[in-house]
Amino acid sequence: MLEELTAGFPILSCILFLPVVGAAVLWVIDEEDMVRTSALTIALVELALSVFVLLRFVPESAAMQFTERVRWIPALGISYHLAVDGISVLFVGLTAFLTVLVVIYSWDTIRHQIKLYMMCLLALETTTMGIFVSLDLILFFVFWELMLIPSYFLIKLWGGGAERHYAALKFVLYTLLGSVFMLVGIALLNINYHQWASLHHTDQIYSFDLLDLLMVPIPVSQQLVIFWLMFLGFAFKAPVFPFHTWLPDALLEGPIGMAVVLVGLKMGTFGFMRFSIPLLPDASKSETVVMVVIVLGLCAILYGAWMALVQADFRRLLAYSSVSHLGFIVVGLFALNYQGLQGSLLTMINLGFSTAGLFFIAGFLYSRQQTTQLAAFGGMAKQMPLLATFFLIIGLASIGLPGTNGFVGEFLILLGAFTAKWWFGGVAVLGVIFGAAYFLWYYERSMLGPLGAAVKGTMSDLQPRETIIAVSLSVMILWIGLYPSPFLRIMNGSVQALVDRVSQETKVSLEGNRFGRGY
Amino acid sequence: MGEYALLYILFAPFAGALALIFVSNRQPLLVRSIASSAAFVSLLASFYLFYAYDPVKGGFQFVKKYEWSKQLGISLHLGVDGIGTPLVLASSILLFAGIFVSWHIKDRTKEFYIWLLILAAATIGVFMSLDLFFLYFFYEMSVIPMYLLLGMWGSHTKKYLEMTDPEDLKLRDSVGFILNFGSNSKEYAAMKLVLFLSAFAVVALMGILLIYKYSGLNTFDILVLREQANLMNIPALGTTLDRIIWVLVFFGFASIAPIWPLHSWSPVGHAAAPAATSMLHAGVLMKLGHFSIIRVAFEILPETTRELMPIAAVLCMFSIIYGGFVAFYAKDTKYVIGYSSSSHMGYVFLGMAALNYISLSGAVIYMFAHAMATGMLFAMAGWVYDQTHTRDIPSLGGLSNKMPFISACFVVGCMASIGMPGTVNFIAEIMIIVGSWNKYPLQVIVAMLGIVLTLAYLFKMMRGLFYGPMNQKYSHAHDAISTVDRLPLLIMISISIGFGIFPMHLYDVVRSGVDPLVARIMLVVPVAETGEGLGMTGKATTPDMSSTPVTAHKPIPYTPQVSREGRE
Amino acid sequence: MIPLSAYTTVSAILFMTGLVGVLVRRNFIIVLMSVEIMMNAANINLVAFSHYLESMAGQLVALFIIAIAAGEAAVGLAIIIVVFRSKISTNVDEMNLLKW
Amino acid sequence: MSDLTDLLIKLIPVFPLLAVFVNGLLGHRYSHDMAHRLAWGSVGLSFLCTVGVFTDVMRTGTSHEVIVYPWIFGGDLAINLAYLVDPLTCAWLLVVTGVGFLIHVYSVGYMHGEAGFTRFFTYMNLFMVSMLLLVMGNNYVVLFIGWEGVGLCSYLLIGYYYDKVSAAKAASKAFVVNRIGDAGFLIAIFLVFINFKTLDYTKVFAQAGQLSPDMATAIALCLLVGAIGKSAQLPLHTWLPDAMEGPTPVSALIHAATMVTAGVYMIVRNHAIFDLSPFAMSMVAFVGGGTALFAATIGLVQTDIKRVLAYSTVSQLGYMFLGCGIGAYTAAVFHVMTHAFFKALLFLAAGSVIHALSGEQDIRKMGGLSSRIPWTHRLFLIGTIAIAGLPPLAGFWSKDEIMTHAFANQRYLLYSMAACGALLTSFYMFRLTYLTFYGSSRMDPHTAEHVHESPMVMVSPLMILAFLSIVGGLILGFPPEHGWLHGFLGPVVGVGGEHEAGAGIVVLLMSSALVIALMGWGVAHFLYAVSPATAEGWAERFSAAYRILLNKYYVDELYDLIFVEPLKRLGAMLDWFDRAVIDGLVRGVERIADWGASGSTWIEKHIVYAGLNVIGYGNHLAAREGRKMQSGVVHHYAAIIVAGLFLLALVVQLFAQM
Amino acid sequence: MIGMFFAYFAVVSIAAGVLTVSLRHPVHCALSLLVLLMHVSGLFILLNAEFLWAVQVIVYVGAILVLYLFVLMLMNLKTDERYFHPWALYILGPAVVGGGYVLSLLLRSPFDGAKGDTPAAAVLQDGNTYAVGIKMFSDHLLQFEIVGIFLLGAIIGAIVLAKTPKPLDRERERL
Repeated sequence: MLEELTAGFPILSCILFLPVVGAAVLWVIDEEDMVRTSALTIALVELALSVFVLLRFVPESAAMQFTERVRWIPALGISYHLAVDGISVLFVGLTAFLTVLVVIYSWDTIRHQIKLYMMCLLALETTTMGIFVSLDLILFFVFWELMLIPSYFLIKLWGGGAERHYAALKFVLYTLLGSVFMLVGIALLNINYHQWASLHHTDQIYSFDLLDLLMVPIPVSQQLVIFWLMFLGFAFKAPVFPFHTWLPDALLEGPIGMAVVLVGLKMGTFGFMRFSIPLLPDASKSETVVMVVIVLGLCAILYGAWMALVQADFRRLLAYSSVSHLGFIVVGLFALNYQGLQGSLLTMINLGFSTAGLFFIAGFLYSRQQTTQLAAFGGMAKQMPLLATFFLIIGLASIGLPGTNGFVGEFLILLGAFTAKWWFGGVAVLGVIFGAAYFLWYYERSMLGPLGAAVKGTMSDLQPRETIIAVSLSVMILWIGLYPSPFLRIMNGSVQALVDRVSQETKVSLEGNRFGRGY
Repeated sequence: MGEYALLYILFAPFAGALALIFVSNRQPLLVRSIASSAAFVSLLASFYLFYAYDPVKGGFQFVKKYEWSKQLGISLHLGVDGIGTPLVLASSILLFAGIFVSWHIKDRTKEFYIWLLILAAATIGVFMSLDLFFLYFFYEMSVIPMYLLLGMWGSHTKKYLEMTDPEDLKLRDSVGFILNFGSNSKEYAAMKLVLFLSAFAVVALMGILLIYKYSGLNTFDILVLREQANLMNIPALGTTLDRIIWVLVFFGFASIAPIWPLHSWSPVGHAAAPAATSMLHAGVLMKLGHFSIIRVAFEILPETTRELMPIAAVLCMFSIIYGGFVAFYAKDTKYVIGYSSSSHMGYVFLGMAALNYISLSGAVIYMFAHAMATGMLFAMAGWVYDQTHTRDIPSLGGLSNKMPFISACFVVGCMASIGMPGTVNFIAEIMIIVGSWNKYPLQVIVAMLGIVLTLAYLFKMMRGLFYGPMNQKYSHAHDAISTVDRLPLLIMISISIGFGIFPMHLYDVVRSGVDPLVARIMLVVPVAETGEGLGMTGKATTPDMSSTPVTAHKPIPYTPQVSREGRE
Repeated sequence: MIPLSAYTTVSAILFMTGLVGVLVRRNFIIVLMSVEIMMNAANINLVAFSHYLESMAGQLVALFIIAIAAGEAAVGLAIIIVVFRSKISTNVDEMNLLKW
Repeated sequence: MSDLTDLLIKLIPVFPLLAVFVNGLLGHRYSHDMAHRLAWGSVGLSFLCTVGVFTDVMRTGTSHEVIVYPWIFGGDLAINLAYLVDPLTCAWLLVVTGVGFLIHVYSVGYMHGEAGFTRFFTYMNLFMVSMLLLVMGNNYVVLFIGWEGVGLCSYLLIGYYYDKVSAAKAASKAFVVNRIGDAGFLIAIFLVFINFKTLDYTKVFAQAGQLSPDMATAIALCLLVGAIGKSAQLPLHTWLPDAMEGPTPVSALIHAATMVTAGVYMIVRNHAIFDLSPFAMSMVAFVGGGTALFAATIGLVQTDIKRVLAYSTVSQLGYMFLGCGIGAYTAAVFHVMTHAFFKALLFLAAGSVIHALSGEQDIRKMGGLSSRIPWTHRLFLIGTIAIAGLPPLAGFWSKDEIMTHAFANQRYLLYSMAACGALLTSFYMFRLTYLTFYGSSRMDPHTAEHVHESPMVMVSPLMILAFLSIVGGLILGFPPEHGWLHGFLGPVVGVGGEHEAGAGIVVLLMSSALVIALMGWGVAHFLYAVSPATAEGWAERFSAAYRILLNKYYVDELYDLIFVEPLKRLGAMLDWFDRAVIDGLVRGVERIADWGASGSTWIEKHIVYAGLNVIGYGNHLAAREGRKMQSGVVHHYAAIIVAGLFLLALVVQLFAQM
Repeated sequence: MIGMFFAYFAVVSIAAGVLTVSLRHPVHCALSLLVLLMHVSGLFILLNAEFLWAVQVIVYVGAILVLYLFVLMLMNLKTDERYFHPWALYILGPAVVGGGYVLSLLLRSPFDGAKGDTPAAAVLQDGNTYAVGIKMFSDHLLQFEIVGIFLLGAIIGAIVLAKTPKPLDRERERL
């Protein structure tokens, strides 16, 4: 019954545009509480739609589902092509979920221009959703770039730090710098398609559509060029190791909500998985690429962890831990085997709960002491047992304790990396140790021990709204940790298709669409 | 109306100007309404033109020809193709917007509008002239009103590039004058602009006259010249005549584009001009250069164009980076926008230099797109200036509280200028990239960095104007509240975003103009001569990879119907 | 028969004299008189050519010149009077308002 | 019956898990009584289930494999949450649930009145769950869940008094050191997966024979690293003594009876792989022997009652490793079980002492307690005798069996290490007993007033444990090498590596062990009961050695110096690197852009503008000078006109001539 | 005979010209100009231009010169101390050289051209005045009219210029 009703219903478009339409509605609302309520309602409806998509999603299938395809700029082969598969569908849910939490979190932590804030947030949701559901590279790029605008304003206008202008600009410039290279890469893909198409006299001589591009063989040398161009785009956004310096700044200076989105939604690595690897399989598996990228990933793991060890500010620590985690993801991705890819994908989702969750924790701490500097804390567990508990749960998830979601992802990544080359895994494992070290070190010094000297007054434990956030995150963490089967089932088909794509020879892809249409 | 659309578009502003002569300045409302209705007629007709232009048929449409001088072979020959149409539309949009932007001008309102209308009408005239004489005629005609507009309604520019002592006129008599940006009075700007442009216009005129003379056809008609003129292989001055003509025409017109290093009139001119003039100036006047090069050099001298266009590809890099850098350093809002314009014109040159369907279409769309984007920015810079009477970025700040609407629009303007997806600029940008990569990868990379740079300085300016602490001196500043004030911005924004999301028709129109041109330019060449060794490094797998779309083996027949219906 | 060159010579000498007058005299009225001399020189020339070339045009032009000379004298003298009223002088050197 | 067994197996971890959730989420809503009843009740139920399973396994001798649900899967990887219950698991299950149950009961008394009572029991139950998963898992990953889970609980429970800095630090240290081992274990798992494409024990061990010796060594060594971390062997032993910051029941349960033996469990479980690599085996043996001796020496001089026990635990774990290393798996398991009894007994008794002394742990401030807390004294003494290895108590049999095997395998070096360790063990345990219970009282008067015997709820578990310590050895492992346990475990661990020693040798070795134990007792008696001054004299005479021992061979300091400090410094360096180099690069690019901008502006100003202005200025100059011709004097104009005319004429003429 | 007359008229007019330029007192100058004009008119006679002679005498001598004299008297000018321009000598030299040069040019030129349609005979037939009139009102009517308008303009201009300005308006002053 429901299926009949919803067949052909453009649900992805609804998901995509609901927030931005909602943002427009917010524009006319004046009363602040009303703004908050409306924003929350919109976010919840969005979440409901996303959950609906997740429920209706056929797992274990590599096919693109909920496809919507409208020709947009036919002459250039640009189309409005939305669809989700096992790789992207989880991000839809995650985005909606995190946005709900951010709205709840921002309920009274954002003290000025709440309306504008909510509008930016919802606009951000639309753009991030767009990144995840677009199958047309230009459409993807559109959202990829548009995402910068709300982000910029969120960091700039609601950031807490003194350097927030710099951080906002740095973030935007950095990302833009990468993405212009990516744009060139996209253009090259299109040119390649065009050449192929004009030789084969297809009716569509230009295309930016992922599925179209997948059918077209690309010479390996060309693939390498495109790969590095796109790599820059994704690596800057991710951020992969040497390109990470915007991250601590943006996270430290920006508002918590923005930080949650930035670290929670791994758009850069998603880009690798969605576009780079399937489109450029030969480049992706070439020796140099794998070595360079994985070594960067390994550097990121150790470097991020070491950096996190010495940070006195929790948000900086999280930023570097995020770098470290991204290292894991990258290593997993370019291990290019089933476990690696699946683990990376799962880890991307996981970080949406764990690292983002830790940012919420940081936010809770921040709203109590107006800082996340270690010096301002100590022995908090006594005053805030609830917060300390959730801190621990989420933190342990972030360091990959078995039973939490972090473990499943990390385990798969390490397994994949180890399978690819033993020392990939061997080095990456060290990150596990350091992960525990920096997290516990910070936890020990902020939460445990006697009450810190600089702690001002008595701090209240978690408020109801905060508890909702913490509990929902913890539930997700434990769910994925203990029973990840639904999630893995969703991924399996697509990951398998991706692995096939990467492992097959170029010749096979010439014949067309094993990956493409059946996808 | 139909076939006379061009005449309506062209002469409505002239008629408005004429009517204004008979109106007293004591009735400003009447003045404004006459001006705006004239512009409105033009705007409506332009929209009609734009949508009535049949891209399938292509070629020059709405052609009207009136004999002017039989002996000299001059006729008022009007007509638009796919390249002129969008530019005509852009001009009339900017004119219409500009009239509302300058709604609050109190000083000699009538005269202002007269000149503004003439300026715009002359610009439009260039876009629709099919006769070299009238092309040049309108070209000059569009330059001259700038002098008055700048000299009378302009504003002195201060604090540009750490300039010193603007009031000390004694400097004018000393050598210090050379390095003195204190000579940044509006008169200086006006004089510089007009002299510079006129001087280079004369250069172009020389080219035009050489064409006229050596074609031996006793006609200025472009359509005739492009079919029959044979200017190749006439030796002159140690080279061939066609090259000389091409260089004269190119640099003569490129000065208004402005190509580096012939740009120095432009920022200072933008800065001194009143907002509406800056809009028209940067929005469409600069495109006269590209347009005229396309019309004259591309149409009449295709082979030479193919041979010499790399010059533009080299210079455009400098334009992009250099303009961007200077914009980054400038402290005056209009200088920033002005330099950004001259930087962005480099993209158009890049698109033109690559000489293929996509990139040239991209260049034309970029002209249209840039008109909207920069028009918005200048309009808003003008608004800020009107409110605060300064354009010095360091002394401004925090205005977003006072003018939320303007600051919001400013964001859109910046985004459009950067080529943020969703605006028509993006479409143009990607087309230029796609088109130019094979031929000029380095330039494309530079252009991409230029985008980053653009974002940097525009955001810097945005921050300087609208965020941060506010100077209490400007607490009286207010937002654009009335419809009249908001209308122009909304028009430009909606056009920019509207075409950004639905660029199909624009694209079709432009393609229909570009395709025959590129075919003309490129098809005369044996395939081996171009593109070889550039771009792809493809190996044995697919040998045909080595050829680029630029050197397509056969012209790809342009059939918009096919792409419109598409597959599925 | 007096050759044409005789008339032209006379005319030239007169013209030069008038020219020198214009250039060297400081009194505006005398400058104007010198102009008259130059005009007469021209007239001689015209009439002489008219005679020798058997064309009436020369005489006609001479006639017009006389008319114009009348006008010139009238306006010139009027100007002198105006200037004299304000400057109490007819010295040309002092009338340099147009300087630079 | 089998179905019922499967159900019981599934239920074993469920009860504590339920208790965790109920206590964890709702614990603050009801009374402590309710909470502890839930806690020990659930463990009790688990124990009952275990007994049920055990009887079935014992009866049929089969192993059960129960899949609960698929956990991690995809591609060629399929990991189920599944249990494998075979005799080995049963043995451990009995110890874990049995001893765990007793300790839970004991804790009710011990923890009475503590803040966070509910939390304590939640953690304890969580520990039970993890430990059960650890021993029941049918594959490496489930083992790993439990492995890390017990680590987590250990962390939580060590840090139970989290407002104590030392506790918090000890907790973190325990976790991090464990993680180092875990990393090794993870690598081992990966290696197993790469080689067998599966992680299920049964499948892995079935194919183990195909493994190349090198790979087997690699896997075994990695596993050993994991085991070393968890079982606090050299060189990762440092966390265990520090772990004594936790409440005493925790020390008893986790850091003596169960968790720390997980390493042994893992090695025994993977004996199929270890057996393939003699090198790894001897590594295990030497690590064990070394640790046994090493920890024992440290135990000689420690003054904290729990620390002595902790080092003794480390030392005893060394015996177990030694047993494993020489292939005496059954003996190792045997020792694990007996050790669980007597060490739990000792810890709990020590806890009782501490309880009686209101938290005093320093044995130098005890003495003469035998009369004040007689039950505790008796029970502690039983434990001491058991560990010291006096027959017929449990410790004797198991330890002797290991030593016998070492001897029988001609591993005399190992044997002598074990023997020395045994001597030392006997000595320091009796030393502890003497210092605590005999002699004159050295207590604070204030403390002394409050000394009291513990309540029944604490003492009764002790009694059960004491009973087990006395008879456990006889029940399980008598006669040596042919006891019930050997028969029970035989199918699992096989008999590989066990050498039949001649009866005579066995008797000889037994008597020598007895002699060693008695020697230790004798020396302790001499030093602490007969002539206490001698002990102090020796301490002074060998002050350097004494100090080294007291400071645990400075291992912690060494690690600080070698690892922690450089790591911190490296972190600081990297932080500098990040700020100066990487961010510096970014800023450098900004700087370059800035230079570019100012440079371009300079060019704009000085070349482009100025160039144009030069033209303008030239014009200006020409005009400025040229205007002087405009003197306003008519004459001048006239003269110029004339001159011009002449020139014109000249030009015309010249042209005419040409 | 005619040569004599020519010589007389030529020499006297040149002499009168020189005097006009060089005499100190303006009235004297005017008088010598009178002489000059009279003798130039004599030259016209020699050239068969009677009408022009009459016009010269009537208009020039009778009207223009009198106008000069009126003005001179109106101003009551005194003789200037330095009536020559300070650059006089610098100008004279080149003027003499230039004049000589022009003369040499004139003397070397043949001055021959197409003959017009009014030979002396035709003129003498109906008289010079008739010939002038016919010519003026047929072929050169437009020029004639232009000159007429020009004269009118000159007269109006002269009147406007020479008009005594009104004293400043009091009302405007008060403002």
